[in-house]
Amino acid sequence: MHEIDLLTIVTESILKERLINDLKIAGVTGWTMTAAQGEGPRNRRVSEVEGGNIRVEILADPHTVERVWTMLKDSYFSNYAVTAWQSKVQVSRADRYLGNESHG
Amino acid sequence: MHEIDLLTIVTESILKERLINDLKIAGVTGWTMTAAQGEGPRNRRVSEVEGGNIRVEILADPHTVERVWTMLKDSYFSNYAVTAWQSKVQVSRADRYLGNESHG
Amino acid sequence: MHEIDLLTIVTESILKERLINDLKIAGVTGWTMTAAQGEGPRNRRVSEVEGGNIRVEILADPHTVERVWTMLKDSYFSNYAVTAWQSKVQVSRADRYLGNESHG
Amino acid sequence: MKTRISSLLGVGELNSTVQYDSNVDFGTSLSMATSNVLSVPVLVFLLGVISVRLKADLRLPDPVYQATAIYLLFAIGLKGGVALRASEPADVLLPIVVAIALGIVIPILVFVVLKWMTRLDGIDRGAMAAHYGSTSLVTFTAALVFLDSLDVNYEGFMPTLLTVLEIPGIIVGLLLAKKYASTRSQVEGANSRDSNSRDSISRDWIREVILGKSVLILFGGLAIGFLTGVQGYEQVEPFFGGLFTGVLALFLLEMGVLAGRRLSDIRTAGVGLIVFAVVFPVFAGTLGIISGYLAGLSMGGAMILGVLCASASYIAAPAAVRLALPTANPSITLTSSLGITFPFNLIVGIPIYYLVAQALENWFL
Amino acid sequence: MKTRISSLLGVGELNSTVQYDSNVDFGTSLSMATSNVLSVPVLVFLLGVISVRLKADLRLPDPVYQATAIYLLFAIGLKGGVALRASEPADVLLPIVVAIALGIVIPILVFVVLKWMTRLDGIDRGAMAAHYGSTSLVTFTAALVFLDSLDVNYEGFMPTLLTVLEIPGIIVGLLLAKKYASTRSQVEGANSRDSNSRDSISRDWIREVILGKSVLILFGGLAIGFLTGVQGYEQVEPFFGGLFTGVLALFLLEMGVLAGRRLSDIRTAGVGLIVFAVVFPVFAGTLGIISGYLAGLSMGGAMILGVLCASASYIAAPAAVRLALPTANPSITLTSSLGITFPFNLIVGIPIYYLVAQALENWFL
Amino acid sequence: MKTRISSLLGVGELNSTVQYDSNVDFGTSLSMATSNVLSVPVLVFLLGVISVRLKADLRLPDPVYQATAIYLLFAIGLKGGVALRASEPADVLLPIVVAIALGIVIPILVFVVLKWMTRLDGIDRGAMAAHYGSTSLVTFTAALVFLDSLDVNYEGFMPTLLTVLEIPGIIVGLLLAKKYASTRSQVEGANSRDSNSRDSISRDWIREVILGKSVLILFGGLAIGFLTGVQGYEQVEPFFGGLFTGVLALFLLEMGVLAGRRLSDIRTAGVGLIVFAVVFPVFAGTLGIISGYLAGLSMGGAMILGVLCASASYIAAPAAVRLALPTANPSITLTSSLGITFPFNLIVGIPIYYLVAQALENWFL
Ligand SMILES: Nc1ncnc2c1ncn2[C@@H]1O[C@H](COP(=O)(O)O)[C@@H](O)[C@H]1O
Ligand SMILES: Nc1ncnc2c1ncn2[C@@H]1O[C@H](COP(=O)(O)O)[C@@H](O)[C@H]1O
Ligand SMILES: Nc1ncnc2c1ncn2[C@@H]1O[C@H](COP(=O)(O)O)[C@@H](O)[C@H]1O
Ligand code: NA
Ligand code: NA
Ligand code: NA
Repeated sequence: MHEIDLLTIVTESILKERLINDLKIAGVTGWTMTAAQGEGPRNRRVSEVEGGNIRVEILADPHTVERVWTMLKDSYFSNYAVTAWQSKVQVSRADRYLGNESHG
Repeated sequence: MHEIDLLTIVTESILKERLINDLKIAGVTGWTMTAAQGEGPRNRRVSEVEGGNIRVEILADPHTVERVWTMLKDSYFSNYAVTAWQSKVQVSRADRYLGNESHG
Repeated sequence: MHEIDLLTIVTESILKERLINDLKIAGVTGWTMTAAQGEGPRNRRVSEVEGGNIRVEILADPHTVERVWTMLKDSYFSNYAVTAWQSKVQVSRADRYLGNESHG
Repeated sequence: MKTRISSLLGVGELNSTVQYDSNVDFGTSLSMATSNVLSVPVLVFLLGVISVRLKADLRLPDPVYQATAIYLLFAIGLKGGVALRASEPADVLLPIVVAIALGIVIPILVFVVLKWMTRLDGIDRGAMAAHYGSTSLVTFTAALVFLDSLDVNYEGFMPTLLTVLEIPGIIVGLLLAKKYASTRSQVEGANSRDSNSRDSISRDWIREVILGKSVLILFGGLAIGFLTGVQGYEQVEPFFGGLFTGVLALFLLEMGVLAGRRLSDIRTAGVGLIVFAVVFPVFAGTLGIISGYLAGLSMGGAMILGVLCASASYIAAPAAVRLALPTANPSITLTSSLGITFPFNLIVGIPIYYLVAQALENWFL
Repeated sequence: MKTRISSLLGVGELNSTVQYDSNVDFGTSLSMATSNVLSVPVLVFLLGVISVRLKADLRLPDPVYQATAIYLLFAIGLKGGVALRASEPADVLLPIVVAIALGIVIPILVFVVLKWMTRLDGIDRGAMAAHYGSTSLVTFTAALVFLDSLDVNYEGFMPTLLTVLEIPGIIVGLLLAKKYASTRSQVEGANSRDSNSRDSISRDWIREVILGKSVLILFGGLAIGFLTGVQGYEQVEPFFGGLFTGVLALFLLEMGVLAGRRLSDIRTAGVGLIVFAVVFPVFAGTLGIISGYLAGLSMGGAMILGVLCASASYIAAPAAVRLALPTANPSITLTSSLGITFPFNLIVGIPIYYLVAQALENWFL
Repeated sequence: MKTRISSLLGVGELNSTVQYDSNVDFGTSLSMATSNVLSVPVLVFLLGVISVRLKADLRLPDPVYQATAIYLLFAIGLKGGVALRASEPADVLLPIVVAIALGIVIPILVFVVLKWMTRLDGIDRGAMAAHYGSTSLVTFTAALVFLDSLDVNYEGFMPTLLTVLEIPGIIVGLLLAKKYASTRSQVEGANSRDSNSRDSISRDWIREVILGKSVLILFGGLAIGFLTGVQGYEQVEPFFGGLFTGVLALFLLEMGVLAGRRLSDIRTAGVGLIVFAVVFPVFAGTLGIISGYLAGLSMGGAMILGVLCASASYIAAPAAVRLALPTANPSITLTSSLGITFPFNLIVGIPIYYLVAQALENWFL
């Protein structure tokens, strides 16, 4: 078993394609998405008309997760409804989830 | 990055409105919900007719999470199908998720 | 509050019945499932025609989780799209989630 | 004025004058029973049950199931509203009063009868009373389809009675349980299992019962049908009328799965409960039929009122009971209402109530 | 050639020759207005609004709502394509050119008018322009249902104009906001709140607007209808034609809930915005009707073009604006378009545009 | 007895006696082919494919897609059952026997032919055999719609043959792969990639194949149709009959997206596989047509049997193969069956099989 970062992002479903794209640019090699609803302190959204939130989980190495946080801060936090959190988890076959380090 | 509590509650979907309400009373400022199915040791439910389970995630400070646990123990555990767990996660912009401390 | 293992498994939805069955054989006493989509490094799947991924969460004692990992390695990893991770979480009423130790 | 809802469902023949001979012999009756079992909706229900036995539950995806329920509730309400508008107020008033009376009497009967037929405590008996005091939309519509296939007339405002009967039974059942709980906790102190229920019983339940989504859709459909009338209904008839029986069939696939899952629980239910779940509907159905005749309904209408009394709720009541009486055991009420009474009514009950209505017809009409 | 889409919707009567007297008196006009409000789709919309007030939101399950939107878009496109093929190219060309011109002029008017009616900045005014420059499918179809119920003819190719008007307004609105943002950031430097929007505005938005799913389905339906013609359409008519009004009614339940949720925001919207959301549609609608007459449309066709101009988008535009103008405040645009303009048009706007079209008819036809 | 399923689909004309001249010239044939491509379902399929190219996948929401599949399977089964009951047992028996024989022979042919056309190993060839030995519901129904649009008669019990052909091909394909795997692992020892598959092959697959949900719904529909007969069917005809082609069109939107996504994989598929996916269907289709004539089917019936043989499964077979042969590569089988054979059959195959059936008609009838 290996330790790896698990990052969870909750955001407006309208951003789905854009987010997946940005994650790949940041070096993420995989993601898991579920449909979600939610309320938060901001609640300024159009998603209600468009189908709620998405909840995306990403297993990745700390460097890639770092890049994702930077990307979120630069392009998402100020304008869109986003909540994200991170923790350490154990996986086997950790190499499956390691980002393309050429991004570092 | 700041450490904060992540509490996950799985319960009968029929309780959706009541739970959200009780969470707000406990000082929770936001939540994320997904539709779920499940089985557990009790399995005494009506939700099958009503659309399964809900899975609610709450980011909050330890005091608020404490109040939610108390609320769950008082009003949910004995009568309804509920599973809940808690862990520490890292967030940025932690102030977004801090409960109204007037409840403490 | 007691510490317990939380194991999350993401796999092809077509395996739903088989996985639940195998989990029970491994001594799991409960599970929570949500519908998911995803991409990963392998992406060799039929599930697109069958409705995407499932995401299963299991609270269990370390021995049971160990057995589930073994089961995943033996029967799932080589042939199916599977991602799984594990972490420690806090629960109350931990006895609800303790596996049948006769499996050990 | 007596209209046939099928004339709203069908394309033309609004002034259908079909004649039927109500004094049919036993052979004909049997063939009616057979034709009920061999209707597409009933057979689809059985397919759902069988699929559970084969471990390949043929459930509809959840959102589709919910949308189907919305469709059925709204369509029934809509047609009822259109027919209500076409009815004389004088014809409707007495049946409504009678229906409300039945909605109060039946749950009380359930509460009392279960006391000497089973060992259930007052909470569970109140929960049962709420289920059997309310009604089953699907049983009701299956009965309409049955009468339509026999070309038997009934009053078009029957969905109004369905709406009227939906709520009082639930409220009376919950009140009975609440009274029992407060009495017992006075005697035994606050440590009984009812302390919680007493607490929560005063919270959401009135809202949940009266403003439950299913009641709102049914009632909304009724009001809309009443306001829009036949002319407005015509525009949406292909959707809400023409498709109705087919959508009902799809819905019954899911109902079959849900009922099939309850079947295995029947063994654990106890003989008393099983007997109750079969005998009480026949009794309440007969009571409804007689009351219907006394209220001036036609044979078809009296039979439908009987079906309403005989059927037990498995959508509105379980939700309300779960919130208001959390200590009640849902597997008792659902096994009984969904696992036994519902299939019983759908398959053999409907023809039985029809025969009873025929048998009693000469006494009243 | 003038065909009635209702003849495609209905069963027979393809060569309907219904005559109507367009010089109806005021009493008749009023009864038309009443009959609009009392139509099933409008009443269902109100039921949705009321359900929000009662805190029992009658929403459709999300996947069903989305499928319903796909159905409506495709069905409208399909019927428009079939009718387009049956039309003379010469009859269609001028209306299309006029529609494009309206799609450019209206958002500019919105942008300017809002400057002196409200305190909104250029970003939010551009977002508003994109919404009001585009159109509302549901308002459009409700107007068709209204005309059909009055047996008023209109050109069958109206859905073509809907498709044509869908996109340009959004693009013009976004361009106006972009121009404003770049001007201001030159003046104020890059630290303004627009720096991000300027960045992202050049990314997905053209793709999102032109290849948005709703546009693609509408346009795809149009092309398929054109290619397959009446003969191919007949095979799918029971589904895409017969059910149309009923499905529209179901969709309006959800629209009612969404609009109802916006109602509470109206108080915070400011008087200027509220007045705009009611007055501008009447103005743009009249502009559309006059343009329609000038383009040679019939009274029914001119009225529908007016409805297209009067209505504001709440599906395609919000999505495009959210991606292209992230700093625009969606609650302003949605409160206005979905909370005020949409119900206004649906309930009183449609009869008003009809009366306007009638009043102006003698000047043009 | 030969009935047209379209007469069940349509409203009246149960005893349709439409005459067609089967010796049509080439020009007419070409126009038939065009009319197939220009039908709404086929055009919607192409819209789905195009939407993938434009990166705006027009998928239906997943639960709606699944419900649509349930509807199509059940409706086909239901109509087949109704027609089966109206048929002489003597007329049905031989076609059923022939269909079972084809269900065994075709997968064996696939397994052998692929050995010299491609480099696929026995596991993947077994998987392909399971797909091509089974059938495609959508191709089948598109062929029915095609014949109906030409007013060509066919035996009403054709859905029975679809049901019969669904399963044997999958079982034979899996057995072939299993035999290959066990032979090879004896030779090479247990370390081959097949050791797992050998293990799991004995677990769920028989259940999964025979009691798969799609088979259960199809078979359930057939049984229900048989039991309820024309009289029971009439009650649900507007839903399961009238809407059928329209729902099929919606379903094909999704199929188009799924097929479109596979298109990019075709390049990697290898020439042998591509050629197989186009040529084998024509071969198997011709085999099916000849067998159909020998079994005494009409021209329309023989053509449909040909379509059944030519089409490859992409719902039941992939699920069964995934569970029973986990080491088989799904992208090979799906690219071939869904990405090549399905569009080929839908667009050019169906007219080809019709022409072949016409050409061979004089030899047999
Ligand atoms: N404290 C919280 N706990 C869990 N999820 C949250 C919390 N706050 C916000 N969210 C989620 O993040 C989304 C966006 O929040 P906001 O930006 O405040 O609208 C919400 O719709 C919720 O799904
Ligand atoms: N061990 C477990 N792991 C994950 N989820 C569980 C577990 N036990 C119960 N659950 C979830 O909690 C719900 C309620 O459990 P119960 O109260 O036992 O019916 C179940 O439906 C599951 O969704
Ligand atoms: N790095 C990752 N983070 C989160 N989920 C992943 C990751 N990689 C794969 N997955 C999930 O695991 C499933 C199977 O992955 P794969 O076996 O690579 O097709 C994917 O469909 C995703 O849902
Ligand atoms: Na009752
Ligand atoms: Na407009
Ligand atoms: Na085949």
